Amino acid sequence: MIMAKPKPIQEIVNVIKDFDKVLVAGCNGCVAVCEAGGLKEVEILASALRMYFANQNQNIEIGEVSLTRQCDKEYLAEIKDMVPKYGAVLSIACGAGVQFMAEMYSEKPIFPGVNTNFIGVTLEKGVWSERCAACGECILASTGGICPIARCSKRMLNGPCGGSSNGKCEVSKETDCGWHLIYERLKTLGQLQRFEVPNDPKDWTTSRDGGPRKIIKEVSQA
Amino acid sequence: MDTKRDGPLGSVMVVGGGIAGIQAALDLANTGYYVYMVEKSPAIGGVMSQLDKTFPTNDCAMCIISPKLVELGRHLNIKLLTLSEVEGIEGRVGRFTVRVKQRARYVDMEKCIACGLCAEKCPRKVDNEYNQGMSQRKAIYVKYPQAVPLKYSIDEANCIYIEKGKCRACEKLCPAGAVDFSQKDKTHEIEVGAVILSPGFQTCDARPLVELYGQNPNVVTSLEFERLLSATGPTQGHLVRPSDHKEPKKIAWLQCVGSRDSHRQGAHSYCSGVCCMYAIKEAMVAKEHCQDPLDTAVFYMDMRTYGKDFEKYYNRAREEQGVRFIRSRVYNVDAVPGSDDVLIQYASDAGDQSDGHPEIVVHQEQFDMVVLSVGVETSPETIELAKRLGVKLTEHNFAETDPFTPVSTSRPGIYVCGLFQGPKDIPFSVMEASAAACAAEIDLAPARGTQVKSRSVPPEQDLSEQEPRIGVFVCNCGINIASVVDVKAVMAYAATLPNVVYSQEYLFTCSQDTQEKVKQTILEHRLNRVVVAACSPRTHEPLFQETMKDCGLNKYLFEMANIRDQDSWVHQKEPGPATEKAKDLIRMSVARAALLKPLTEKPLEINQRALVVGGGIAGMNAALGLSRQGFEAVIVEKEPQLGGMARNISQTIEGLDVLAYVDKLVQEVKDAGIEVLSGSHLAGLSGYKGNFISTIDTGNGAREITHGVVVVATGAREYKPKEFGYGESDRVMTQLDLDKLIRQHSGKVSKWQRVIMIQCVGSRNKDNPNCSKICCQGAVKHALRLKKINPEMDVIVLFRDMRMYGVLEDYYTQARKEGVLFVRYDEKDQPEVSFNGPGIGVAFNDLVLGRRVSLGADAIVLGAATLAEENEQLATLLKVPRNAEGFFIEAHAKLRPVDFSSEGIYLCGTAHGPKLISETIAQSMAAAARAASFLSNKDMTVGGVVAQVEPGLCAACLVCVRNCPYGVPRIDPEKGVSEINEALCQGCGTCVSECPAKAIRLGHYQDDQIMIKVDALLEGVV
Amino acid sequence: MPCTGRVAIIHLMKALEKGADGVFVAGCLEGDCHYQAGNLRAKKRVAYVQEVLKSIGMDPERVAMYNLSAGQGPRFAEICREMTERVRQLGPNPIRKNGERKEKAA
Amino acid sequence: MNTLTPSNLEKVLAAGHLAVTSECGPPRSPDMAVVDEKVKEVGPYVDAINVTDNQTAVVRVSSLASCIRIKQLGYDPILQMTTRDRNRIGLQSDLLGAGAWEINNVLCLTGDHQSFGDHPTAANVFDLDSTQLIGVVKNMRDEKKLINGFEMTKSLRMFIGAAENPFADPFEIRVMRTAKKVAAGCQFIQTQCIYNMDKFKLWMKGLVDHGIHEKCAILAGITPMKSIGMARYMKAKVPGMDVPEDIIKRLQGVPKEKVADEGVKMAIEQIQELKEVPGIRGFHIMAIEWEEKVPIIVKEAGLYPRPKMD
Repeated sequence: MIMAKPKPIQEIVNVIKDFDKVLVAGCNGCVAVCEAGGLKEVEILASALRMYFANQNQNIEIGEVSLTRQCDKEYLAEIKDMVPKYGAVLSIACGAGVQFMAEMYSEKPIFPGVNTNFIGVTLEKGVWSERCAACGECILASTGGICPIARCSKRMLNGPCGGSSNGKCEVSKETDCGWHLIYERLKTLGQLQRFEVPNDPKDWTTSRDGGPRKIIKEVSQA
Repeated sequence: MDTKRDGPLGSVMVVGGGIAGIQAALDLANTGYYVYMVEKSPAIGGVMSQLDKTFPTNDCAMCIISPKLVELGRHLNIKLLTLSEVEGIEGRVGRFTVRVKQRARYVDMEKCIACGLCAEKCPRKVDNEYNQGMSQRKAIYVKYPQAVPLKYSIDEANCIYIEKGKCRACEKLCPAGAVDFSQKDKTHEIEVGAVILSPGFQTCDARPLVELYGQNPNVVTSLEFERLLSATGPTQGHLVRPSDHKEPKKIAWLQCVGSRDSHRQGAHSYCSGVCCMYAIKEAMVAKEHCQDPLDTAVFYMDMRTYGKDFEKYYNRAREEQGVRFIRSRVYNVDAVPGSDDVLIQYASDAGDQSDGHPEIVVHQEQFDMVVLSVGVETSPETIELAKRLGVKLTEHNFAETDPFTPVSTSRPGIYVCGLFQGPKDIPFSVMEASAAACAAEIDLAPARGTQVKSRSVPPEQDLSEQEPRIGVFVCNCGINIASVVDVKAVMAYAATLPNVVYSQEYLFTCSQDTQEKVKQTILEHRLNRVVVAACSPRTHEPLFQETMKDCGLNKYLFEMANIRDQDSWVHQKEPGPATEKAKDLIRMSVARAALLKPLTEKPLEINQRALVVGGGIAGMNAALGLSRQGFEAVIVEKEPQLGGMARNISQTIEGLDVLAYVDKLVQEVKDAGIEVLSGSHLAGLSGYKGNFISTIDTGNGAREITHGVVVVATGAREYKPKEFGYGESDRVMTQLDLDKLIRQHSGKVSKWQRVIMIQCVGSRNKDNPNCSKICCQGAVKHALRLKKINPEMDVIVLFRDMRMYGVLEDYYTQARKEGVLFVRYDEKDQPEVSFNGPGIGVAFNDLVLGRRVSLGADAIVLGAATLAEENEQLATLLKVPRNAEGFFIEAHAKLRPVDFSSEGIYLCGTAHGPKLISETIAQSMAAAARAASFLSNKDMTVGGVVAQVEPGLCAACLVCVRNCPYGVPRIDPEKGVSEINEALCQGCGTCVSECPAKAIRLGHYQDDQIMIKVDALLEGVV
Repeated sequence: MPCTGRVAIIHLMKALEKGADGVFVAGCLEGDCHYQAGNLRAKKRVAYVQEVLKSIGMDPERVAMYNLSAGQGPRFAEICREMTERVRQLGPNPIRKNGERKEKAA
Repeated sequence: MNTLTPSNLEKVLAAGHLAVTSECGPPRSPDMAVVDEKVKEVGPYVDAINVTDNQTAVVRVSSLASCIRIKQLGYDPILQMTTRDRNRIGLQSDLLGAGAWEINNVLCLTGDHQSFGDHPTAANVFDLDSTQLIGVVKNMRDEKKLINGFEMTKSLRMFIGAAENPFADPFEIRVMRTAKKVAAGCQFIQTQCIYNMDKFKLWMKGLVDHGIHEKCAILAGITPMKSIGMARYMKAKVPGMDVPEDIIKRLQGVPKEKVADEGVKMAIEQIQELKEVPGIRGFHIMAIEWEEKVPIIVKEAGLYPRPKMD
């Protein structure tokens, strides 16, 4: 799912400080799971902001709400009576949620409270890791189920490069070399010969490089 | 009340209120028996309450025993008779009449509120025996701050008034009028069905053994040292040496003071079994206490760290904590002229000379303090008690028992547990206590539930439509609160708070008559919430909650403000602010009370069947222990026949026939109608405590069994050595192989000229750091058997430490007398086995001779380790933990030795860790008792303070699943949201505080109920 | 609280927001948690609140975690004194100071 | 002689000579004088000169511009191209430009990650990787086609090379990976600096066993150690570098002022030893910021004079 990280409070303060009333809006979807934007975080952020402004002798009212999801209009509509009462909305949903909120409530300034990072997995409580770059054309079938686009720093299709050592990426010793993982998996699967076959240049049109993307499921349209 | 004239009685007397007695009493009372607990001192707790920390987990002893004390003290079905002793007994199993003499307390327990004013004013100071005489108490006193019952008593031997007829200071000052000099000693005649003896032990008197003890205050016993470490001890836990109150730099422990010593008067030939471990613990804890690095040295003969995970503890002390261990014989403990230090002169064991020099070298070393690791012994009072009860004693003055009936005394219907049965540590005492409870429960099974009381309460009122109507009761606690806090002002203030419709003050809110008044007030004023501003909810909340229930109110509609412990007691010199603080505390409680909601607790039926996994001695005993109490048991055994490992053992070290015993058990299992699924294993498990559903793979199809509890008794196996040429020659064998050989070819064995046994094969090494506990015993047992077969045979045992703990030491002594040669080797200098054609030999360094010795032998017998059975699948199914070596981990190493932390699953036998047959039997009976106590309730109460998921908010994020310390939440695959089983939830609230969507609520501790107190406290501050 | 495992970040934040000068959490000794590990969770939450306080320019020392057993009465008193002394050094919660000023202005 | 391009390097190799290449890192300012100086020093002693492409992701004069200069000076440049900074449009465009200026050697690289360089906040491109770039060049040469299939009127005459690090992990696939590049169209390989001779020989043996050396010329990478500090740095900090402890010990064994000489001596000995290794077709001497040593090494190693091809 989509992983996000709270923005530094100072950054948030800078964008909301000129409003009298600000609504902190959480999302109970992905960002709740990665403990960045659920109701719990709404309460904590709201409390921190109240304390901050109180210390600044500034009287800003902070409201709190958390929606089932911010990427669906129906859920966004649940706060239609609430939003007009505030000068601005601080959405701590992912970038999609923030934008959809802004589309829905176009008359209000909508600010992001988190940085949206990646599509990933929960390794353990409090540790999340990227797995998918949403390139739009999945090649996992040929790479042992490990994505070189998301997990190689150079998104090489014919890796590894010469810079990895001990299974770690040249960019950071904390990062596994994606191609080393692919090597190990292919070895386990008895498919090491795949390394001898060059992969052709990728068609990136399905990726972000093709411009903003949209999916239309024909069946549901019918 | 009584059942038919000849049927057994449903009550049991437990004599001795130490940890063993407490455990036995609680097990019995929780299984449907009425218990009389007879304790000779004014409070229960025994020696364990005096300990600082406990090995091998370094848990604080008081922290873990205290909840048990409280549970016992409050138990509806335990009658606690303190200051009492058994004078005589008549009758037989099922129906005894016991005469109990109870000394006068001179304090009315109903009235005493334990405020302590009496002791403060009492002019007579006496040595405090709880602190081993290292501090003083008054003649009117409580044994220790957490004592149960927390009621003062007058020590008549020291009371000035009783002695001289003048004083009565306590009586005059007692605000509750509780002191009562008119009390007289009483004699009770009590009828019970069975008796459990748990009188405990005393430590050996060190005076005749170490001359300097008693002369130099820096020579202390281990129990005195425990008090010096304890936060409740004479120095509040600051480790200082008694002579000058300076922090010691160097402390020595002398092991085996009064133990393993058949020469000196006052000493005992047996091993006390616990001193090695407590010395290690004390050395490590002492190091933690000291600011500067503390040098600690333990002088010992053999390090006997034979229990579960003990060897790791020893290794940690030696390798990580730098505790020095010196194998030696201390021959002199001397004063150092001109100082308070102590000089120890000792002869080091030759083998510990780094240069391998053979001669024994004499050393001396000076210490700031010396701790004497004193042994345990049965007290003269207990010996007298045994005589009065007609219970036979062994030559060591322990209660005589049979290894196959380890908790039965010589007198039917009287059982024994704890140290009076023999030297042992806390977990084994607790196991035996439950085992003794099991034995009594079997005797009295027909009468279960006949003598217990239960409380009847009116139906609960429905408050859903009512506004909060809060009553506030402010307690003066005599003058405890009133002397500091202006109670009247506080009461008046309370009346002004929102939702408060009534407020009142009482002198002693907890007194019986006041509780009656409170009841009337509740009904009269239609109160639906109650706030008591008094003392600690820890001790008093349950009492007030009972009163609530009596008025048809849900007990969760109660809130307490502690204006005594947290206010009047700590702000004695500031009455004004203290009064304000009392108001704050009450305002907070009132605010919260308005938000409290009734919580329902509902019964859930318990399936009365037990599933026992494993059909060895442990499994069969557990199944029999349950079956004989009327609970159905099913045994699942992986082998085609019952018996397990014991089928490979001919006899115990005492010479009892194990194979015959196994056959007898198998017959008993059959006679009891216990279903046995042999050649089977547990393949699946669902449900939860009280209602499990198991799938058993029987080898020809699956069987589904529903049951309420599981007993794990899957045993252990003997290590197949890779060392010493095992497998290369049939002359190299394990102890079990030797057993078989003696059984089947004793003629062949009788021709042997020399047998060499090598100990610690596969134990106490890198792969398996633990001691296997029973191999030393196995070697001595077989050495004696070989000597019996052929007295001319040379039997040599190569060992690292001979761990003949407890009374096993006798057999070690006997073996040496019969000429068995025991030769120590060092772990780093292993014996070498060589093959020379048909002959075999062993070369080893004789540490005493200081040279290498090569000997030929007819057989080499390896003391192979006891390893855990392959049980990973079972552990996964039951969701129970195992240690690094694969043995199952019990709920608590000290006090819950047969429980798993998940309720409804119990553990016994060698699946828990290596142990003797007698210990296995005790543990199996204990597991049966623990399971019975759960099953006997027929239904369990669920609900109350548990976590509840609001499905609409749940994002199924798994945070609760990952964070629950008990593994309770799971994502319901159908609903796609988290589900928390209220029968399993322990109510800690961890998931509630972690849930990112705030979808979980903890009953009684909802966010609003917590935050309102903060709001109320800080009202008007910002 | 049944266990410090129930102490949530927001509880500590709210106490400060409402004007408390300091908040401390007293849990069981590490390794001795009555509920196994609740105190370790609480420790992390206290650390988290300290980070939040830093980020809004408040002194993280205003919150603290202590571990002690039920048998350590004197230690508890010592902790109370320690915390009181610490808060005294830090001065009043700035929120409160401003609140008072506001009252005067009003 | 069977050559596809006018590349001097290709010709030297085709004629069966041991080839010698060296490299030139362009300056970080618009100043061709630096290139001139370096090339004049090294040029006569080598068959072709590599020009790095913003090496270690540090911005420098473009490789293509520098190659054109070298060509003008009368030497044979090798255009290094990384896929880090340009997408397939930019890469092909620059290749066409190189072809137009009659630059006939290209070394296809993926490139160091920008986080190592002087613009760590830059976006990277990595539209293609080195192997794919090899294929692209081969297609432009042999099929006269761009990636999209557009047919050019004229073929791109390029001798195609790649770099290879025999010491990177996992070793097991190093030979396979080289084979893959060769399959994609790679004709010569310049290896990472060699210090661990045993491991290198193992890799070479793998190539020979698979017959890869017959399809592709292997030029062994040689970098003289200038100091003990450099050896230590390379051992610890440079990704994929394998510096055995023996190397450092040998440098430590000589007086401080002789360390540099010892480094040069070791490089020469290495070349002598490698000449005997089956499959070695030449040497790529990278004297980092120490170009003046290249002539000495080439001479002392018996590789001078360089053959003149027409």
